Amino acid sequence: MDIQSCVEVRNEWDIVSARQLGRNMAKELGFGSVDQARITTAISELARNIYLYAGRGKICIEPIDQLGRKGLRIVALDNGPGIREIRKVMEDGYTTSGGLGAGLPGVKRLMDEFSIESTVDVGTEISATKWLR
Amino acid sequence: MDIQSCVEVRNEWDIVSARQLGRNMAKELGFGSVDQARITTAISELARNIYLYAGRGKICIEPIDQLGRKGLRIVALDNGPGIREIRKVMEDGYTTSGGLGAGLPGVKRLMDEFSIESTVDVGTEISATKWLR
Amino acid sequence: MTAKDALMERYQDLLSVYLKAKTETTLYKGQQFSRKLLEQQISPEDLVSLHIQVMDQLFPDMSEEMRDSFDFLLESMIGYGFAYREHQSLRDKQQQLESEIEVAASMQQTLLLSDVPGFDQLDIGVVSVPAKKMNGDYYNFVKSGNSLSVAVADIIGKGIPAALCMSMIKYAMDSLPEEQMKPHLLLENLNRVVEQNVHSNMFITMFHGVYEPESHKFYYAGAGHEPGFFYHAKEDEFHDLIAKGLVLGVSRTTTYHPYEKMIEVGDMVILLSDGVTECRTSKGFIEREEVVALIRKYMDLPSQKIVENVFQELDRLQGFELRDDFTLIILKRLV
Amino acid sequence: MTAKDALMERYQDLLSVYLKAKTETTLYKGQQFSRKLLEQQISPEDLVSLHIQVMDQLFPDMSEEMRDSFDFLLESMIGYGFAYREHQSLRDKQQQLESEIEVAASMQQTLLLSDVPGFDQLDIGVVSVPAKKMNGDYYNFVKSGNSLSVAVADIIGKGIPAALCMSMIKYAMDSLPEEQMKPHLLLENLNRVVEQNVHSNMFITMFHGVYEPESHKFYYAGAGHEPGFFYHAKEDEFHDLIAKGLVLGVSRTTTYHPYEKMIEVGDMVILLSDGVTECRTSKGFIEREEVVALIRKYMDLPSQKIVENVFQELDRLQGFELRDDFTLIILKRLV
Ligand SMILES: [Mn+2]
Ligand SMILES: [Mn+2]
Ligand SMILES: [Mn+2]
Ligand SMILES: [Mn+2]
Repeated sequence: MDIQSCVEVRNEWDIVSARQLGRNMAKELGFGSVDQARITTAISELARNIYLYAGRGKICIEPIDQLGRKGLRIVALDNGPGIREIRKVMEDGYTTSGGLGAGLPGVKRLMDEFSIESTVDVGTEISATKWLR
Repeated sequence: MDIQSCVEVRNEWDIVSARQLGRNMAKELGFGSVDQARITTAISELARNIYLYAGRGKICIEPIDQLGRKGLRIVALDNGPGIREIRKVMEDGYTTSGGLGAGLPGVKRLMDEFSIESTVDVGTEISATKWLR
Repeated sequence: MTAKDALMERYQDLLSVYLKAKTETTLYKGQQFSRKLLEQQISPEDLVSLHIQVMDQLFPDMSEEMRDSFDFLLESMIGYGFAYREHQSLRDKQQQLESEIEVAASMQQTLLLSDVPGFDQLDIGVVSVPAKKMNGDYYNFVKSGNSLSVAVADIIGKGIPAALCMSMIKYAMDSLPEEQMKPHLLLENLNRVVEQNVHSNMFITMFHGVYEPESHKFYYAGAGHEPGFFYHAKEDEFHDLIAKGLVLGVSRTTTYHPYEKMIEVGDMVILLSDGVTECRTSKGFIEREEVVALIRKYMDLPSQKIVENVFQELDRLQGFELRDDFTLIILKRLV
Repeated sequence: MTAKDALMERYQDLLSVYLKAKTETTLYKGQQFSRKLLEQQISPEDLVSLHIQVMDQLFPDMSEEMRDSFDFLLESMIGYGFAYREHQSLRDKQQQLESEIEVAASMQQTLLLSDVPGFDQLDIGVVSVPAKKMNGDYYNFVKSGNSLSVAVADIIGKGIPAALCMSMIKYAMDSLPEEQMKPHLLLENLNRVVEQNVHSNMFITMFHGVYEPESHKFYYAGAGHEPGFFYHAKEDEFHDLIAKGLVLGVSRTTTYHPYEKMIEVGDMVILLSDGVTECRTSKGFIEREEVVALIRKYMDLPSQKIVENVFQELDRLQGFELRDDFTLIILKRLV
């Protein structure tokens, strides 16, 4: 399958569009309401990160089917400053304090799979997958 | 004021009686439903401790009024083995894992005031107060 | 039936029973059920979702608005799911850190703290209890010839950095030349080591003394350390045991003043760290006089019993939460 | 209006808007609202209670059963309140522990690790990176007369206990007599210290070498340490630099074998800890050959650049999560 839909993220309202896209696809794929809420929250966080740190970028959502195992993948892309210290960013911070939101470790925990690639001055690509149980 | 009511704790069903006593008094005093639930949970934990570690004892509940400040006090008494290492018991354990329940640090956090006296081979007296806001 | 189905069934049973007759028993069971959820590491938003599913079954005719409001609650609960998962990961991390600290503390205990030596003329008692796992107080006894040397040090600061610093003091003392038996010279030597090796924001206070059994003299010197007490048996009085001097590590050229005192039969030399005198109770700091009063209370017991009893009383006064490392040493002349 | 009233009003607004038109925007606002609750350290059972109160207002005619079911949900949520409060307390504790460890680690960095010495005949490069905050690897350079001595040690174990143990090694080495310049004798001495002072379940592996610029000879000995490499420029070949010997601390009477090697212009002595060769990637442990290949890749750079590049590549291969402390040292003969 290769039906990927993307939303450009430039302002806070685009975050809502990305959520809507994700929720629709999650619903279609048959995710329950808790998982729908988790997926949209993960999208929120990724989109917010783009909006706050890269200025602009995009969120793509795609259904996946690996040998009959179905799921949904979120890909967040930007050409922002990149992350110099991935190790630090992925460290369990105190993400629920200080209004920082869930942060990347939080997103990692909400989803089943998570990967991140970032090059300074080039950009960041984060991909997160949730499998249908 | 000195209207103290007590429940003997010998078996698991007495835990429920102690909770009922506490909930009634909390309701009467005007505690909201969350605080009622917190107070009964604290009572549960204290009564369970008596039942599990001392075998028998009692839970007393009393309304308090200090210079117009109203509240409710739970007193848990037993003549059990006592606590040898109060410091250890009050340390923040990993109380929410392993089914140990909230433990004493949890009770301390649910209530506003908390004190404990224990003598080995003599017994333990725990008192915990919640103020009406 | 999956674990989740089983939970749902159980929750539905409990809720139905509760709705039929709202008893405390059922609420108690509800609470125990939530404990079970926690054991199984079920997130709070899962509990809300469980509730919604059961409500759907119990009230198929629920108004649409009512149904929608649940979705909103669920959405708002997701943030707590974050916090809950973070809690689990923090707990794992914390457990690992604590077991590391446990190991380090026991290393410290066995390696750095010397045994109380047997010494015919003196009855010696020692307690040294860290406020947290690792001790930033240090004490050391060395028998050299007929003399007994005793040191008490306090690293300003607590916890792991203090423990690391304390291990330095230990190895520095071990490698000092034998003039050790002159307390003021020992402090001067040690001061140079500390000044060279320890970070400039770390300071160490120290008291060092040597008892010579032939002359019954106690030679001592101090580097900014909390004064001990001297109990003069003949007068039945306690006095401060003052030894002035700059804390270790401030300046390379610090010199220390030599002090000495005759020790008669029944006299006591009491050394301590400020964790003893700066016990903080709900009524504020305790006074040095209160420590003296406690020592007096147990004075007729063997030294080890005295220090243990004093510790226990002060520990209780502080609600079993020491604010600082606590070290108390008593040397009582027997013959 | 109290903070709680304000929250209730806000939640009521959000919920009412949502019930009128179920938009994603309102759900997003709901999620942001819950973030605000978390910031204000509101417990999850408080959120449920907020929801109930708002429902009471929005649906005054709610059926009694519906109303009761909320009470049951509230009761079941109390356990999560425990977990949530415990989380806050754990977080505070953890933050404190981590700042302690931070301080201790920087003490370790400044006190225990020596600078890379300037040495005319050799181009020296060093990286030593702890897997966690505290380093359980140790390296040391000492210039003595014309010679240069280099030590690499690895404490078996990581984290705080290893760091404490490492500080012992440092002070033990500092206080060793001057025969330091004979590696096998240094190890024998150190072995006795470790055997005496270190807990029997702690072991230390060590490599020690001395370079004599007059003879261009490298004398070395090893105590169970991961073999380094020797690069022979003339043949353009890498060989293992093997020095057999028992790890420190096992038996008081261990002796060590003296080794020596001629170093020619362009030759390299490469010392490391097993954190370099036991890098674990998603494909399993890397091979020693891969480390050699990496060194070869950067061989024409200055030594410091070589070790840094090798570290960066291996760090990336492991997803930036070192499993073990990583120490890599290169000595290249220039003239
Ligand atoms: Mn201290
Ligand atoms: Mn102190
Ligand atoms: Mn190691
Ligand atoms: Mn290693």
